[in-house]
Amino acid sequence: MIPAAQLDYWVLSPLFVVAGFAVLGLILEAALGRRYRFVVQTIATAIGLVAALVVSVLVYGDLRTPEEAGHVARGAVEAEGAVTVDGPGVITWIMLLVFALLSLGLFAERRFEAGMSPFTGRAADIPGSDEESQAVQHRLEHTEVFPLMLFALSGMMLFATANDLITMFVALEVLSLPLYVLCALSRRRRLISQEAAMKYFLLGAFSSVFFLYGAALAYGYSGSLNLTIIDEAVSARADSGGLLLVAMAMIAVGLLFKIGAVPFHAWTPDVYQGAPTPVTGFMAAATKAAAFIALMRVFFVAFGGASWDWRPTFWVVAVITMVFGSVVAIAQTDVKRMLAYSSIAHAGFLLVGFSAAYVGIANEAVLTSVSSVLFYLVVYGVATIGAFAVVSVVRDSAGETTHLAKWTGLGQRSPWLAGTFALFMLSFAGIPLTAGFIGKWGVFAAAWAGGTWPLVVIGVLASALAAYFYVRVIVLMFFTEPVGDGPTVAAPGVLTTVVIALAAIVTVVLGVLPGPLLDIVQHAGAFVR
Amino acid sequence: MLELSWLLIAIPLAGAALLLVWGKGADRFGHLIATAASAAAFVLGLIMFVELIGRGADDRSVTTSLGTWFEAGRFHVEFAFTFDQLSSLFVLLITGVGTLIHVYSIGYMAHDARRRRFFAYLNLFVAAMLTLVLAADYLVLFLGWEGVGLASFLLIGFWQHKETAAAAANKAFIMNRVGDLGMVIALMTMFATFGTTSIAAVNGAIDSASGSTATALGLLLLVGACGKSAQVPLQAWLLDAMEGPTPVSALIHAATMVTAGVYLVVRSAGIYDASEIARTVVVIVGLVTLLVGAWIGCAKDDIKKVLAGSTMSQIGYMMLAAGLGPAGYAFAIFHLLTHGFFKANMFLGAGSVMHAMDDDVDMRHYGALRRAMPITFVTFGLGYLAIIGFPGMSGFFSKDKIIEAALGYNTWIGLAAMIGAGVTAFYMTRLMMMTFFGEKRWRDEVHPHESPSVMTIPLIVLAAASVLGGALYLGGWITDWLEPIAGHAEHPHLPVPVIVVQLGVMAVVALGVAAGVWLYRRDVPDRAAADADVSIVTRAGRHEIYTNEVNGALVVLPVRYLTRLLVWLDARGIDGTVTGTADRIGEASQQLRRTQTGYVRSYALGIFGGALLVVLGLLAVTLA
Amino acid sequence: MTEYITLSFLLFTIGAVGVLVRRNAIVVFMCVELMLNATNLAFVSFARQHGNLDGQTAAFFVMVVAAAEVVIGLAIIVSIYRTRRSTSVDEANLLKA
Amino acid sequence: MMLTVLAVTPIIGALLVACWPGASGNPRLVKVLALAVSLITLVLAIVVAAQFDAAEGGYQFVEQREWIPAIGAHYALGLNGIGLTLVMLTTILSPIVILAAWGDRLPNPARTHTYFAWMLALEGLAIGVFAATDVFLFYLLFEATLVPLYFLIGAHGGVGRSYAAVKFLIYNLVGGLLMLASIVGLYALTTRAGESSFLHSELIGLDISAGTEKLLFLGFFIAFAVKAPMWPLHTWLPDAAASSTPSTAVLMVSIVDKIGTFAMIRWCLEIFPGASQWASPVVMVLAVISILYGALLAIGQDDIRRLIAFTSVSHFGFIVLGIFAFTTLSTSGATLYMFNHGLSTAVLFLVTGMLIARRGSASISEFGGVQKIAPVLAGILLIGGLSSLSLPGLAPFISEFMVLAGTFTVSIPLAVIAAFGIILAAVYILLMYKRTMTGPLRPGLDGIRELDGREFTALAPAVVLIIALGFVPGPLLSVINPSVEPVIAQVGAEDPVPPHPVDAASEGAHE
Repeated sequence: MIPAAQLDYWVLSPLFVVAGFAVLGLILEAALGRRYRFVVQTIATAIGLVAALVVSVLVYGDLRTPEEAGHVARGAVEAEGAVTVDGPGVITWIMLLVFALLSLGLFAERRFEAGMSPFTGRAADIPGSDEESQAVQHRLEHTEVFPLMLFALSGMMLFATANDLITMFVALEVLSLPLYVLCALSRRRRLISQEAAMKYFLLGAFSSVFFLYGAALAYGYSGSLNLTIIDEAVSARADSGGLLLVAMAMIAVGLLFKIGAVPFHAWTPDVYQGAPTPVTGFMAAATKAAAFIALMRVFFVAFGGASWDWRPTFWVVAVITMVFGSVVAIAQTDVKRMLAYSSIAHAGFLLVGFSAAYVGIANEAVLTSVSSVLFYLVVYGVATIGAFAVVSVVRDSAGETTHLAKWTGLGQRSPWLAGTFALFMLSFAGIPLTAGFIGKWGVFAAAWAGGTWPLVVIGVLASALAAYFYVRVIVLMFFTEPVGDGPTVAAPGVLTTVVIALAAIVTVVLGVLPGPLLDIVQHAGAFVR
Repeated sequence: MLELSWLLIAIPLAGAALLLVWGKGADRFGHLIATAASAAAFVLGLIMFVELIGRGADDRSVTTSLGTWFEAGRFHVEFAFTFDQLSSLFVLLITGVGTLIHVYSIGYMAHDARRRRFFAYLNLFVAAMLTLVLAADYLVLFLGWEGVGLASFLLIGFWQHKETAAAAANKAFIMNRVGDLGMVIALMTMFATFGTTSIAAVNGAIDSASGSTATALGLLLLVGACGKSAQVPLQAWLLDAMEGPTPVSALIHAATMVTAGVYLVVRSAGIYDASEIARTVVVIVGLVTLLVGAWIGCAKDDIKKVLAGSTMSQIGYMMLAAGLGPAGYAFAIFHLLTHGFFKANMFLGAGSVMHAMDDDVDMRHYGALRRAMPITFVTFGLGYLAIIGFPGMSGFFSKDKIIEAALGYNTWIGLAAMIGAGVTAFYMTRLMMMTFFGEKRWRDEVHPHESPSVMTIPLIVLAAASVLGGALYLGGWITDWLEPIAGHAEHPHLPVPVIVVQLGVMAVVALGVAAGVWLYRRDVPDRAAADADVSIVTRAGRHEIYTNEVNGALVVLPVRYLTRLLVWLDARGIDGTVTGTADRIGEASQQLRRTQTGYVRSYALGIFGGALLVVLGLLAVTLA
Repeated sequence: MTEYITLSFLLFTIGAVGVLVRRNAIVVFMCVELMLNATNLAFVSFARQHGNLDGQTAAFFVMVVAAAEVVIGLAIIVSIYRTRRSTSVDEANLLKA
Repeated sequence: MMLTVLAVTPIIGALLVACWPGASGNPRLVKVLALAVSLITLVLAIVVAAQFDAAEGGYQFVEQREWIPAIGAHYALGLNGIGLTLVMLTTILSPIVILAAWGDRLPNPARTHTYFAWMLALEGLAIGVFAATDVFLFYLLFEATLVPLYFLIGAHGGVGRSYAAVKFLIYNLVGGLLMLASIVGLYALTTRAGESSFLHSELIGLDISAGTEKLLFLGFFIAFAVKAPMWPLHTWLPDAAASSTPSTAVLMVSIVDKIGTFAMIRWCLEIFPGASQWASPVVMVLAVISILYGALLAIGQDDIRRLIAFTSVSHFGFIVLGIFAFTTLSTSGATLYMFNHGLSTAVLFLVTGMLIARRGSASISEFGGVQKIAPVLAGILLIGGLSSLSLPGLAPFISEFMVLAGTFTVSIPLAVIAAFGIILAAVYILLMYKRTMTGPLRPGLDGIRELDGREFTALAPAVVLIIALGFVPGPLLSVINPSVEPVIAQVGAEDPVPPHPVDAASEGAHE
């Protein structure tokens, strides 16, 4: 006779809301006629996201500080130990929801494709076949993308707060599977879209197995999948624990794959380029965030006791990732690919903040590894979505023109668009007075405080390297005369405009007045175990 | 009244500023303003001088400060001027001769479109030169020092459209900079040692410092003096400087600026008294220059260059005297003044000749000009008698005194100086013969004529001065006058009685004159013999004893090649490293992107390998 | 006991190698499934070792997830097959560098 | 509040100029607007200077409020004499530069308004940099100045502008980022010491272990050495100068580069005195190398703008030498030098720029005899040149002498070697003048006009200042000295006492 699980539904409600609206989306899909689906789905999704957002904020307000915690911390382990609803977790929820809302704007943009969504009309059609053209004629649209997005989102939210390896694995799959599908749904360039989906799927499955095997080994070592209990086992260990080490390594592989760290990065450029741009934006921002928090949660909570065993390895990974990403990005000729490599480089910078494992000073709100990474994820995510939004606007007759050569002279043609893109680039490069600078500053500060100043020095040099290719784009857009007719910029629809504008505003405001947000992430405190 | 010394400077400075700022509007009367300014300064100077004579010997030095120039930390410079026995003489020389030359230039530059600017520069020069001699602080002196340098640069290069003129101007300025380097280091040494650069203070406190400091200061200042006064080894610029309009040569490169070096040495009497070594070096420099200058003077056919060589040589005399210490300071100044008169006179005379000869400077095209231009001939002749030291003429006293003092110091040096006198007599005679005597050698289209009175009157005045300048020595006035500054000079005890020395000098001079007359009594060819068939001595003289070549080989070329080398290094080496690094990174990028093959399986391999590495890494960290 | 772990490890490795060497997308995918099952084996045997049921439950979760994965995976592979008339993973490399 | 207003005025002006309706269509309007803004700023600056109490020294017009409490960053402004000097330089040069820029032929005339907007923005940021007393704020503005300059060079420059712009940016970014690392380190230190803070006043008191101090110092110093620029980190300057408009070049060399030397005093010397002492021998040697190296390379240039750029390398050598000699005389001299060099370089860049614009070439060998047809232009070029070779009577002489004399009391050899720079200076300036201005007029130059009214008006103030300050530097020095003395004290150096001091009384007395 198994007792019914004790659940505090209130604190878990954001998860339920998102998942619930996802299911609702499916029902609508079945119930509604085609003419209304798109609009209704959009609105429903929006409502769901906003609702979840509101709830999350309220939940965050209700988090209370656990008694024993020596460090600033808030929240508690919920759902029979399966989920931890704590400061960083809930903030990640909010962050993800915001990203989702922004991306929704791009998902629902119908301006560019003659009043149709950026997704293929009928995924089943063979590219270039007459079925496809018929689909276009009948103005078919896959409105399932919205529920899919919501499912992925729910997976991410769970991923970030799972306190138990198997829950984490499930969450990992729940977030991945919808994304695999979404990647395949590009309206233009179907071939590379499908290819991207396949690569993402195969590699994703492959790496998640590593994660799972790691989980199995961890279970073998500690006799439990619960992070808290694993932590006890790890802290209490006497031997060097070869099994534990392998477990950590395997789990790390699964998570590093998701955040796109070298040498597990290879999928990133291909998938980012192949996937429909709105999806790319969503993936780049949200997946990285969720995966990074999960990574930190596992390694701080479960393996915190062994941090001196794993830190050096992560230092190396961080350095390789920063340098590789920055260097390879220099040679890229496709905007989306360049942004992909840049996201790799950023994973490196995030790892710098993470691998210092700086937990701060007892009961004082300072920039810890967690808080700095949280801040970084926000500014990076917003700028990324904004950047991809701009990419989706720069088009010619054949859809988006992502080849850099086509971007020459964009500055003359449409200074505002180019200006905002330049702003995002500067933010990525970490130029002061943009949010990116404070972000970098935060992770470096945490790293130095964590006692790894050589990482900081390498980091700043790497970001100089990175600056080079961001600057190159600006040179193309502003200093180079357009070759031939240059890019034709489609007048962005309301939604996209709003998204770009919001992203730009956030980037500037967080660059000039980062105080409030920094304050929040600092008081979010450490992970609750 | 004596507190007005700043006004002496202000007047010509205002003149210069006015002419430059006013612009074309002042073209018609600019020269008059300038001349008036110079004259006004002279009058003021004269009044002040008279007042100074009126005072007692002990308070004949009046220092007035316009306030602090600049200060920081321990450093403090007063913008102060001293009007005393020494500077007053210079004031009169500068403004007096200066004014005459202004007047002369009115005629000489009458047809030059840029006459206004010429006069502006002249005024600027007068102001700067006055600053130099009135300065109470070495730094202020340096201000004037560079000011005259600038004026000289502007005036040598006045005819800028001539490459040669511009080049000569640059050469003069840059060679002077070498001297200035010495000055600057001297200034720094003063500050480091005494915490001040006030002339009086430094010379007063010099005894408290070590002898080596005094020597260092003496030598460094001498470097500066060599640059300004065209003393060996920094003499090379003076002959090129003759590219400037003749009045400039007369004023700057004969009468005043080039003698600044001598002034500096005398002004720094305290320092030189404290260092035997420094004085000796001064003597040697003076002596060498004296002979070299004379040597060059003998070999040149260009009338102005002959005079330039002679100037070098005469300044050599002054330096020599100055190097003798208290025994010679006064005579140095004495000769400086008389030389100022007769050399200016002769330069202006030469200018008048050139004026008549359509600016031809080659004496071989002259001849028999005494009839064509009597006034010029007579005045020039008087100057000639003065410089060779014809008894009774100013040069006779001043040079004679120096030679006596030199003999008293060291017989050989004295003798060398005597020989110099002989050579001087020779080349000046040569000049006279070639220019004014013999048969006419000029082409028929030239019609020599006497210059207008605006040019001849200054000649006459200067000629008179050249004749009467010796009066300064009446009753040893000048030595007594300068005693507070130069210190007391006890009479040199010579190996032979003074009269013998004087007769000796006269004999040598007579010899020189005779040689000159004899060699050039008959017509000279109107084209100089080629270098090949003249003696090595002549050839060396013509080439200014090859100093330009030496400088070129030792300084100019090395610097040029060093520069080229560095330019190359900067592009290849330093910037090369930078751009090279960038290129390397670019290549690395191209290489690395190849790892992105597009094959899923290779990606999977990456993940698999990465997993292994991470495992190994963790194991290594722990088990190591 | 350790034999089971060894076996699961071997299976896992075989699966991994299979992913690396096989060209056919389906086969590659099957290899992934093999790895998943290897993991299940590990879970179960560890559960036995520790004498608690967590591992066993985990295994069930894994199976479910695997099933879901199959659905998605096959869908993608099929659609690719339809466009390219081939399931060779090596022929899909438009995206590179 | 005063300083905020002063710094924000030009930035608001920049926004105005950029967004003024129809600005792109009406360059005339833009130009007038920009000039007006810069003049207003100048007036404000003069007001500030008038209220500044020179004798009191220390920081005045202090503003301070919490900005990013989370990391202890403050919005803190304040001016001491040194800062004021450079703010004045900035505000004086800006109108000159803008007026001179009226005639610039831009690659894309349609974007004239952005050109002037960026200039004004740069002015505002520069003022902020000189006034910032919080190192975090300072760093932000310090790096932010790169952006306007980057666009000024890259978007409005001449041949090879985008290469030069990128080179400039990356070069400076690398330096800046190293400084960032050091600032992060400071943050870690202050946090560990209790309250995290970046305030100048707080950092001065901070006790740092010698090793760390050296590390942090290097981070700062390299950034400033790139900016200054010092040998061997100078190679971005010639390219940038050669492919930007004259006005941009002035803003870059006369103002932005001064941030480097200014910051050496404010941040290196004052916050890391120990490390500064430790580094000074090396730095001084590097400075002397810069002096001679820059001069020699200047001699070897054919492009006038590159020539001037290299002369600046040489002059910055003098400034750094003066700063790291740690004597009141030399450091005051260095500060004064910053001001004077700003003026003389401005004159040189602008007047040669006008010359180049007339000929359409910057190559010295393409000129000759210009003096004949454009005497005023030649005259101003000569004055600029003479001030650059520091002729007594012109402003730079005083500062150069102060630097040398101060250094001499610390290290005779270095001072003497550095002094050779004055000969080389004469060579590079006079050769340039001779080749361009004298001799027979080169064919193809007959079209060259004399300076017109606007150009003359732009140049005249600088020329007048150069001459005036050559005789009466008093006002500036009276502001600078009181602010320099505490710096020297902070470094723990004191001026060497002359072995045989002469007390003022005996001065003027005769032996």
